[in-house]
Amino acid sequence: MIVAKRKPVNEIAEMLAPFKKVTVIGCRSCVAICLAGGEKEVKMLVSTLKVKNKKEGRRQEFQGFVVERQCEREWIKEVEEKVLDSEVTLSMACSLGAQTIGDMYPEHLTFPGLNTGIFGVPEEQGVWSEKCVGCGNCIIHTTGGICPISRCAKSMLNGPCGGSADRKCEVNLEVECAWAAIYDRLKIQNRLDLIEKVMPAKDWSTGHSGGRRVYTREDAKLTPHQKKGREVVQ
Amino acid sequence: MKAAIQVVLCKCCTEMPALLDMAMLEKIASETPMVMSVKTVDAICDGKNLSEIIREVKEREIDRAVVLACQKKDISPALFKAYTRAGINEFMIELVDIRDQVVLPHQDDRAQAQAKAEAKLEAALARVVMLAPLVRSVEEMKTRNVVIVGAGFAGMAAAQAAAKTGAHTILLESSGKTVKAPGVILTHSKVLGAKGYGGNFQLSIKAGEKVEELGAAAVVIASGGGWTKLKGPLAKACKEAVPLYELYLSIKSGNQIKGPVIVVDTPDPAGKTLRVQDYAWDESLETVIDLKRRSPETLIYVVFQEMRAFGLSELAYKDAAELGVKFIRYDKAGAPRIDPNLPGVLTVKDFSQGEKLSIKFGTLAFASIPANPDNMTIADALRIPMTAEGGIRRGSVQRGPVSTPRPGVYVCGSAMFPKPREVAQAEGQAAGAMAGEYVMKGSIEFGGSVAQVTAEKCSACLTCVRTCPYEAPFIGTASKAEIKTQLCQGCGMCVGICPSKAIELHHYTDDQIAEETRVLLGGDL
Amino acid sequence: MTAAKSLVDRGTRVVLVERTESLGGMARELTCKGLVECRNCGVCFAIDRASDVLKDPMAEVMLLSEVSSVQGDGNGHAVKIKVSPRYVTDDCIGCGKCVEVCPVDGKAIHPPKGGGQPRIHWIDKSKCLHFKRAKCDKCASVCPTKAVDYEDRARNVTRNVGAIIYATGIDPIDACETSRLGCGTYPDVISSVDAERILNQNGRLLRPSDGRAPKKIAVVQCVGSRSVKVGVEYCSKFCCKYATKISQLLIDLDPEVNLDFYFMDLRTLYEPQDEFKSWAKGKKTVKLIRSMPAVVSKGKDGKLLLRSSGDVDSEIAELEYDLIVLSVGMRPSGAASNIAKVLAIGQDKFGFASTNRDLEGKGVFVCGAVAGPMDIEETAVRAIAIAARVEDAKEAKQ
Amino acid sequence: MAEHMPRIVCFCCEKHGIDAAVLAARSGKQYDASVRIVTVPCSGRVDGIHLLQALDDGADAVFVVGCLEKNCYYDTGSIEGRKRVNYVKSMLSEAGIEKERVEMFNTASTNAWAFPEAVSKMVEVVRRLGPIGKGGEQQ
Repeated sequence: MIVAKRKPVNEIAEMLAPFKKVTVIGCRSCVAICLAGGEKEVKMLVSTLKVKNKKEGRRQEFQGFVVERQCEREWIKEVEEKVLDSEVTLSMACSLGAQTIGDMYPEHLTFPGLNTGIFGVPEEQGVWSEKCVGCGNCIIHTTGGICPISRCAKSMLNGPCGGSADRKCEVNLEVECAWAAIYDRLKIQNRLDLIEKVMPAKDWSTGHSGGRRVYTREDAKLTPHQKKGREVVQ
Repeated sequence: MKAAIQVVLCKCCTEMPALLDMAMLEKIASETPMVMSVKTVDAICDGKNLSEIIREVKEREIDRAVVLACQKKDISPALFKAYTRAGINEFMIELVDIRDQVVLPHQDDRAQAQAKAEAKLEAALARVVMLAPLVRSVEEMKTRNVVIVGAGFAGMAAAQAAAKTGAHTILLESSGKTVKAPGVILTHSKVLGAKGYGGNFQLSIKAGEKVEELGAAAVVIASGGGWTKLKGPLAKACKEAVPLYELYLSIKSGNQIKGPVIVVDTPDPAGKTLRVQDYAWDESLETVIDLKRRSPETLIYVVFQEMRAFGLSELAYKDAAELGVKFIRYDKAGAPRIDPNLPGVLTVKDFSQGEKLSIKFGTLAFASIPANPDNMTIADALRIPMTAEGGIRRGSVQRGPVSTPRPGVYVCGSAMFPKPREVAQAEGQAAGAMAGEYVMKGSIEFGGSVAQVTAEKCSACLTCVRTCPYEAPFIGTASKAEIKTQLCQGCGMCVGICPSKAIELHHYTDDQIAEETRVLLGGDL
Repeated sequence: MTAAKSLVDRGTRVVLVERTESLGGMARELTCKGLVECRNCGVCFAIDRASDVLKDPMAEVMLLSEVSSVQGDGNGHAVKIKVSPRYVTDDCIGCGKCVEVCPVDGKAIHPPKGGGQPRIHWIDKSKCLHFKRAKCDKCASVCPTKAVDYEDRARNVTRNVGAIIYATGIDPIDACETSRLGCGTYPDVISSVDAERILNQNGRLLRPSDGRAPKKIAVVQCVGSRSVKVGVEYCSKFCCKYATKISQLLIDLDPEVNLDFYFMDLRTLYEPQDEFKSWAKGKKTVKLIRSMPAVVSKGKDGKLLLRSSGDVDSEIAELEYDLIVLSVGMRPSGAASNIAKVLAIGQDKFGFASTNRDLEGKGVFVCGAVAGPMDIEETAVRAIAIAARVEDAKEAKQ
Repeated sequence: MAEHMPRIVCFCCEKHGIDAAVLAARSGKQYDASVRIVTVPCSGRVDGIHLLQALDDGADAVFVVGCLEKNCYYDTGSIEGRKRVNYVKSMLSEAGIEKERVEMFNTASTNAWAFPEAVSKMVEVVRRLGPIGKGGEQQ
């Protein structure tokens, strides 16, 4: 899932300082699960900001609530009035949520309350680790199910770099060398021969380097007729 | 919101009026909307005022009450019974501990005390309006079974004690040894898993070859230590070595013990896998003395790091020495070793004399034993915590010395950590007795102030499932979290941590707490 | 007490006779050893039981009382109990105003010891001026709840009971009995029990002499116990346990404190002792010294000098301390013997009570540390066990 | 301006916490009357929101009292409680508010001194820091 992290309160406060009426919107999806932007976090942030204002004698009006999925217009529509009723909206969702609102109400200010980080896995309660960068061309069937692109600092495709020592990554000694992990995994699977195989240079165009990506499912798209003439703003 | 509130002010004999302006409190109460009656009584703890309070309840159709008195523990159950009989739910009564929170601690600050008392009264009034009646459900226990895991000293004691209370005992013994104890005894059997909760467990057990379901109202864990699975280099080097416990048993059963006998405090002198256990001493001494008395000619050595004979057994140390038992103290540097090439010889450096000794032995016994590996399965099955050493962990002291955090599950003897026979036995009796009583209650009460999930809000993030110490929350068929009420103890940990605020704890909802706090801080009603 | 509790839980009527002014036995004066983390000393368990018993209508608690005589056999005992006057009624709220005004030095009116329950004060007649020529009534006059009652009189009551549980407990050995180590001579040499009392009262340990916080403390094990001289050859079993825990508490309270821990053998009762040792290793301010200190003498500016043979086979060392805590052993309670005679309970040479089946058959049970040194936890466990046995005995009769 | 009268909220667990407070009272211990206790079943029930809202509602300081860790009636409750408090502390310091205004204390039911001590610590904090914001504007 998408894992995000709340921006430091003072940074948020700074963003909102010039405004009198603020709406804080959380999301009940990924960011709730990664304890960054659920109802609890929204409430806590609002209270903290209020206390801060009290300390600094600033007057600001807050309203805070959550929607089911902030990245989808339908859910935002439901709370439209509340959004437009304020001078600025602080999105406590991943930047997708923030941008969705932004796209829907271009003239209305929408600021990010979270830093959107990674495609992560909850290793344990309170720990999320990156395991995918969305390169758009998955190869983990050849690497024992471990992604070298996200887990290796240099995204090496043909074994570890020279800096790999005692299973540790030279970029961050805390982190295990992805290729050490891959080797072990392939060994368990007796598929070490795959290590021998030389992987050709990766075509990064499927990844972010290829520019903004849009995935479509023709069969799922609605025809103009189905849209009953109502074009959705792109 | 409609409500008919009764406010009862207890003078606690003379204490309250001595410090507080009761008239003022009465005024505040009576001027609050929805307050139907305000009563001031001399002492709520003696029954004599009850009748009038209850009369008011009936006349004015009261549906909830605020009682300013002392700690709930101290207020006689009679009051609550009376209210319940008058049709007021126990959760609709808001108690304010004015005595212990205002009168006593603020004796010399009249003004402040009064202010605090008023704030507390108002907060209570604010809160009582938000209270909702809650019911406690009762569930009959399907069996009177007390299942005791392990038929060691603790287990047997537990079985006897439990049986005496009238419970039906079932002993599970992993080994094949025959034991005498009341109730059913299943050898070659162990617990594999468990469903349910205290009062109605459904254990799945392995008895001999076949796996069976077994209903149990309570479980006593007396699995003992890992007698059979010895760890440590010495144990590796000498396959014939036995745990002290087994040596003791075979002495008791009159077997010839092949001398010379060496008792080492631990099979792992380096203390990597296993730490020297204090209990080792009582055991070693008792055993060697017994042996020496039976066959005085047998040479006996006790090899130890630290003399740790507690209490009266210290004297046994003297006796042993007088009987001619040799005590050899070593430190980590001169730790005992066995060379695989010459088995039957133990070399150790005597710490006090400084000389290196190599001792031939016929029997080698280890005093310290690792935790029972079965504990893991048992703990998983019954959802109870373990210690770092791999023993079963006891719950809060307040729950009692042989109780686990989970109601209906008790633990005794070396299952926690190795203990002398005597202590294990006493614990067994205690655990057995408590389990027995628990079972003989015949039913369990649950519900009331417990947690509940609002499905629409739940993100099924599993946080509650991972946090709850009782594993009450689970992801239900609707792939939303649900709370198993019978397991919920009403601590509210899941409520406090839920990122989607999807869980509420009845009687302590966020709104109730927030409102109480607000009014306490001088916010108006 | 725990025995009583688990009996009343079973719906048995219980009469609890306590020699002193409040329930809780030794545990009253002990302090909780935890600051953030529980150290499993069990003190709270003991005290909680006390208040449970007090609240329970099935239990009749007689304080300041002693068993004067017992008649009977297996089918029951008639127990004569002498209840001495307390001179303070249940209205007492323990505000302590009376203690402030009491003119007697060493005070004649006292709160219950430590965490003892109930929190009702009591008057020591032998000291109180009211019962002497000067009809002093200062305490009565300041009492906000008029709880002082000089008219209170001693009562003799008789109770017929089915079984008697003998649990008179233990007393600390007076540290000064071993005239060594300057106990009694220097105010800043205190026994572990004093230390606990002080900690229990105000949550920190201050020097008795000048009330300042000690910066360098010595904790000395096995004082009194394991000493033929005092007639306590045995090891009192739990001293190590509580001493180590107190030491940990002291460091928790003030990490700056330097603490030296003198011991012969470390026996931290069924807890891997390494726990304490490794804890101590982790702390720069804590030193473990295997040695039995010999002499305490006066150092300069109020400090104390402690001479000991340093660690094993090293030369004599003399170190300076602000405060020296002597971890004293325990012996069976003084009141033990005479009642024991009445009940024909056997005693070993140390005065520890022993019981046997046929005595239990007669409905006489021995419980708690009076049967041999043990810590709170073990006591509690055994008490529950005994309670169960008493129940059987009862059912057996019916 | 006259000395500010502190307003302190204590979220106190129903087990050891309250018992300790009651024992303190019954041992004749006196503490500052500015403390208002809100009882919760367990310190683990406390939610960061409660603490922050209390500060917003006009409290100058908030503290939580729970069982000793490893001896919590609910096994792990007081550990959870401490975590919540620490998280709130971090949020406050991010926001530039003194984090000393929020505190966690553990106690056993038998510590007569623990509760008053906690109170005096908090009162001391408030006396040092004064109200949140100039004159602690009342709303």
